[in-house]
Amino acid sequence: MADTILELMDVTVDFKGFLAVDAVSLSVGRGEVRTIIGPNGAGKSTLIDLITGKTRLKFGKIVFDGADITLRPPHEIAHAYGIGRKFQGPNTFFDMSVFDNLLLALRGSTGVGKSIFYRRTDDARGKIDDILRIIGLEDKKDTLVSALSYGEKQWVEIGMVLAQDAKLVILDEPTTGMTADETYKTGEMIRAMRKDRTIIVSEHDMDFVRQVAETVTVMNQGKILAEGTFEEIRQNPEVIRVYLKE
Amino acid sequence: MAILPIQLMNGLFAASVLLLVSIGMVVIFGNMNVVNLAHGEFIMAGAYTAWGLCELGLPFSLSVIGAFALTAILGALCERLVIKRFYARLEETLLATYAISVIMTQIARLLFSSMKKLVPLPVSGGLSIGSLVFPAYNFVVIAVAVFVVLFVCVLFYKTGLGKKIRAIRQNRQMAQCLGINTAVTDTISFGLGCGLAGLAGAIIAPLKIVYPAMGSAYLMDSFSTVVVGGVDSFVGTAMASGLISESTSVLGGFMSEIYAQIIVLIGIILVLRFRPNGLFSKEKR
Amino acid sequence: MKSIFKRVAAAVLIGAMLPGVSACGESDAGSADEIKIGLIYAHSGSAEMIESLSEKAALLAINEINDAGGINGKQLTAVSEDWESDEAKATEKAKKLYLQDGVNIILGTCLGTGTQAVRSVAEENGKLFIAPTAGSGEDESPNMIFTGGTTYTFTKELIPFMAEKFGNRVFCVGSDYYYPVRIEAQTKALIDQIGGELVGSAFLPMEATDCSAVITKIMQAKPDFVYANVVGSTTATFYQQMKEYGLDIPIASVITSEMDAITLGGEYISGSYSAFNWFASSENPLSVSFLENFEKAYGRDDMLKVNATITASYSSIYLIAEALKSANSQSTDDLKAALATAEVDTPQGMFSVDAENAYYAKNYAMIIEWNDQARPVTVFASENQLPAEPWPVLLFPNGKP
Amino acid sequence: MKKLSPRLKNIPRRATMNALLLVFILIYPLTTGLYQIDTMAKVIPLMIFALSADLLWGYTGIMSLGQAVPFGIGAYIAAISNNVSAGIPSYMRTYGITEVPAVFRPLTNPYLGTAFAILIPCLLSFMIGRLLLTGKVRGVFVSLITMALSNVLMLAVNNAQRFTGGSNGVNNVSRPSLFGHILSITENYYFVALIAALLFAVCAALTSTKFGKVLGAIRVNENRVAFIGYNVTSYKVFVYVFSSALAAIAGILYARTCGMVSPSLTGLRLSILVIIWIAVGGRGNLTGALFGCLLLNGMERIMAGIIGDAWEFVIGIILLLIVFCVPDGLIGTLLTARPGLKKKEAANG
Repeated sequence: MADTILELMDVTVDFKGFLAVDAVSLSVGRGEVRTIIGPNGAGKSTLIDLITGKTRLKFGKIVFDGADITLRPPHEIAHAYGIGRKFQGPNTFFDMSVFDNLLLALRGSTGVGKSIFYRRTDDARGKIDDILRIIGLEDKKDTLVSALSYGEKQWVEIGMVLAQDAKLVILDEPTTGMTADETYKTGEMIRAMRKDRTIIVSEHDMDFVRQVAETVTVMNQGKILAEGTFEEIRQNPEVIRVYLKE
Repeated sequence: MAILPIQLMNGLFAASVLLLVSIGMVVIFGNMNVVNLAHGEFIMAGAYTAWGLCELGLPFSLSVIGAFALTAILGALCERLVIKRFYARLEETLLATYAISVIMTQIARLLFSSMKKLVPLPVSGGLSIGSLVFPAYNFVVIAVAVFVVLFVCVLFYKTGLGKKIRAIRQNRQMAQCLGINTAVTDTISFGLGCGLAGLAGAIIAPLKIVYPAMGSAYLMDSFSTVVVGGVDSFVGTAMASGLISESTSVLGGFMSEIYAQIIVLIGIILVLRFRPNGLFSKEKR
Repeated sequence: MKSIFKRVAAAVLIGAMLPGVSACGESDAGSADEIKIGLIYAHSGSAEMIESLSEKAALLAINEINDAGGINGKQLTAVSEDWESDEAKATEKAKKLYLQDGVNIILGTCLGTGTQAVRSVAEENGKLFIAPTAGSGEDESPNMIFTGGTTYTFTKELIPFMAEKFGNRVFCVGSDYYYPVRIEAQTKALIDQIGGELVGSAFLPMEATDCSAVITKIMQAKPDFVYANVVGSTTATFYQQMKEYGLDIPIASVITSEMDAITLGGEYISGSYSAFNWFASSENPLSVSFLENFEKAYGRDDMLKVNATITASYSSIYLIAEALKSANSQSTDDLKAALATAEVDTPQGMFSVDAENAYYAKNYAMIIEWNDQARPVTVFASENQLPAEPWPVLLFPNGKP
Repeated sequence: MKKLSPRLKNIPRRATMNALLLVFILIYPLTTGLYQIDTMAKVIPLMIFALSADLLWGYTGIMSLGQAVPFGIGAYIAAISNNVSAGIPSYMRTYGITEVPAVFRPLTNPYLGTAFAILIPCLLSFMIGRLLLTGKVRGVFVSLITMALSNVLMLAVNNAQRFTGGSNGVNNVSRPSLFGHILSITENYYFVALIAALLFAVCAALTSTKFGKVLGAIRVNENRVAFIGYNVTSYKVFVYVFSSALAAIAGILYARTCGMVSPSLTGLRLSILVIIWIAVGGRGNLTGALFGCLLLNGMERIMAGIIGDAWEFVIGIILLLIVFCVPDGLIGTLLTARPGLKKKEAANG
């Protein structure tokens, strides 16, 4: 784990005096699955917004794969640097088919000119078929996303992140609203996709965390409270205090 | 003769007119998030109502109150029949309210056979301040504008109804859960907004000719004012109408009216672009 | 179920609207015993008020002519079209009249914008167009005649009259459209000629709702009189605010007419002056009987609004009828020749086309003062017909540019 | 069959509609007189204009209330170019202008004039787009700013009488000429129809590419598009400029067919009308925009003949009916089966 892919140095987000993220430093190694947990309002989502360029930080620096991505616009972070993100709750293009959703997310051809003259290659088709297989929606590829179940929509989103061919995938509460069965299936998907990617997951569901996690980071009130394996974290008295208090 | 004091005074008067025609939109656009393209037509309806009531022999002050009440009822009716189905759907609201504006204009044309009628000035003659003379009615308009802002502020910030309206704006579902009858509150606040537009129409009726298409001239003005003022703030809108009118008036004193208008419009565009929350709003998310 | 219902509804609505697209195209050149005259007047929009009455006046004249036996045994038939105060519609309607209805001569449009639109269609199709308004040079065309003469004719009478009566410092106000801008240029030249001074001028946006800034400028400039050519709803605002701001400066205009005066009321307009080719105070017996007939046909409210432009529509029909009678043909060339020599007695006096500037009718000039009933009182009326001056020598010393 | 998406299944139906429309336009002149042909030749540019607004609003979700700005500027430049290439227009002569003003000199060449009539609106839109469509200004504010812009333009055009003819507008604009021959009414009709058909084909091709899908994605979920790596602003600006080019071409053809331009062509009314045409026809499928424009323009003329100036009242009622009963528009409803229907079909099958 000596090879670091993402490094946050002393980043701070200031919402008019409220420090949603307060001087957080974090480093994630290449190929790691990192889980971020913490009570509501701990700053998990804000931290993810920061990395993907949605929220602008006040102080600090973010380095991704050797490049400084501090304050870059979202589309550049996604496209040029290869950070994919799944939002909390389904966030797809609901009046398009599953296939089109994945096609749009496919890496490359994001410029205006390229998209006009884009021709679908067999390669691309094969790639989408692979992803459909991973997310288990092969026989629904031409269905409009709006006609899918809640869990299926979440999977489409995971599929979109996969299609982006991102080096780093960030999943913001991917199992919200899923049945236990669906949650388990999602966990398996994440394990399947980790082989050549780094993954950051923010999550509430402890069973799920146990299923996927290698390293767990616990956040509270904008700060990092603890970091370690799932077992270490489970026995950390500080963490227990914060969660019990809730 | 010093020109600046006159211009400032004229600007204050113009600001009061602008404030009156815009304040209904603060309620409807700012608090209910409905883009009401029929706003001008409610102004027109108010002007015609005031004229009708004056013709019936009512004193002007009662006619104004009557115009407020009748247009408020008309607005509430529109909300019940049309608007309430389109909340949070910008495009449908635009189309529906445009349809309402066309229908209202045409009904007015049928009823009043398009003849321009004039409401007599309730007070005429000039009042002098120092060596300067201003029409007495200008002061009435200014006073009414101040009164209306105070009235609406008290209504919104000191009464239960106002609290309900603001609660719905902030979180509709939560408001419902707390037992607020959102449907009734919506109807009341839309009616209130339309009634305020009608009141403005009644107040400006003596200043100009009343005719079915008169409202369209006020639509753009009131949108600009409300947006510059910060959409949902009464005080902000008051300040914005002051700023817009004073700058048009003062600029207009030194150059062509047309150029003054163009410059102010471009200023408004820049404000919309760089301060979409308005010049005077404090709370920003 | 619901979406099936929606699709049926959509299909029904389309079905209901389709007939609209395939507009029926019957084109008839007219039967042998009728002569068609095209009328283009606005029934809605900014020109509605004046043009709906103008149309009534034109129809009144057509009825009178038909009742008196028509033209060489043929009846006049009016084909009316509404241009909705929209220039693009005006060209479309003019094309309809010329191309589809087989009309050779159109009367109508009192607004400059409409006049221009119809004129270019008349030129393109080689047909005739009569505008019942005054022109100002640049818009003349061999296919059209302004029966209201030229604006300069009236400005030329009004400015010296006012200057002599009140003094020669003038302030010029106008709505920001074609006419007032031309008039301002003419006024400036005229004032220079009589040794006066144009102390200021200002233009108001169309449909402006507040004139206080202009009035401030007038207060500053302290003119002897204001030459105001404001149109639409701004007219009322301007006259009223002048009084309310306590400015006791007389206002002169070649645009403010009976119609504005009645709308405004005597309280605000009394003591102001207007000039044009005709006012309701004319003592011409034909004028008196015209107003009586108009009142009989359309009621007193409408009669009180009759102004020079409306009367010109009435007179123009008589001019056209006279030309049709003497030409006894409907071809453009014959009619044009006949129009050039036709002379007819109308409420506005003897009506004829100016021989030198054949695009304009020769006109009389009248100056009136408004009384407290908002009615005109004649203070000056020219004895003879005055020539049209589309290119006043004062402004265009080398003649037509 | 089961696997076909509702969208795909409807492509033949849309093609049928387009073909019907094309046949109608081709045979229309054979069935009627010159006036009707000329009127229809005026409506066809408005259909192009509707296409331009549909790309912007229907596909991308940008509701501009200033779409008449590029239309009007295109029309004005084309009209002035046509006038100055034949000499000094009379409205300039009254100002003592004896030679073509320097700014208009390039316009004396008709080809350059046409080029400028397309390029200048595009350039303006590019600047407005860069300023406006950055994500900082959203939804209704874009509508309000564009509305204010069209107000500014209308005031300015009206005021610059010396160059634009003021309220009288620019008149005596001739129909387009090809190879030195000024087209007759019927020739012009087919010329305009040909250009409209070509532009429709371009739009249809454009929207069927990945680019078209990105536009749809931006309409539905602008944020998400950015996070999968698209520069939303440059897409929006591109569509805005492209639709301005279409609007400008529509304006040019309109001015040349109509024979005149006036300040009202730049105003708010036309911008609102085009939105209504699309709403009636259905957004986001091009065909709906064409039908909506044709239906409403046809109806307006027929009803004006039957009930006179009260036709606007009827338009208001129809608009309300549409918003209530068929919010997807007439054509849109005929074309798209909603997901609900799809499920039912699946259950049956």
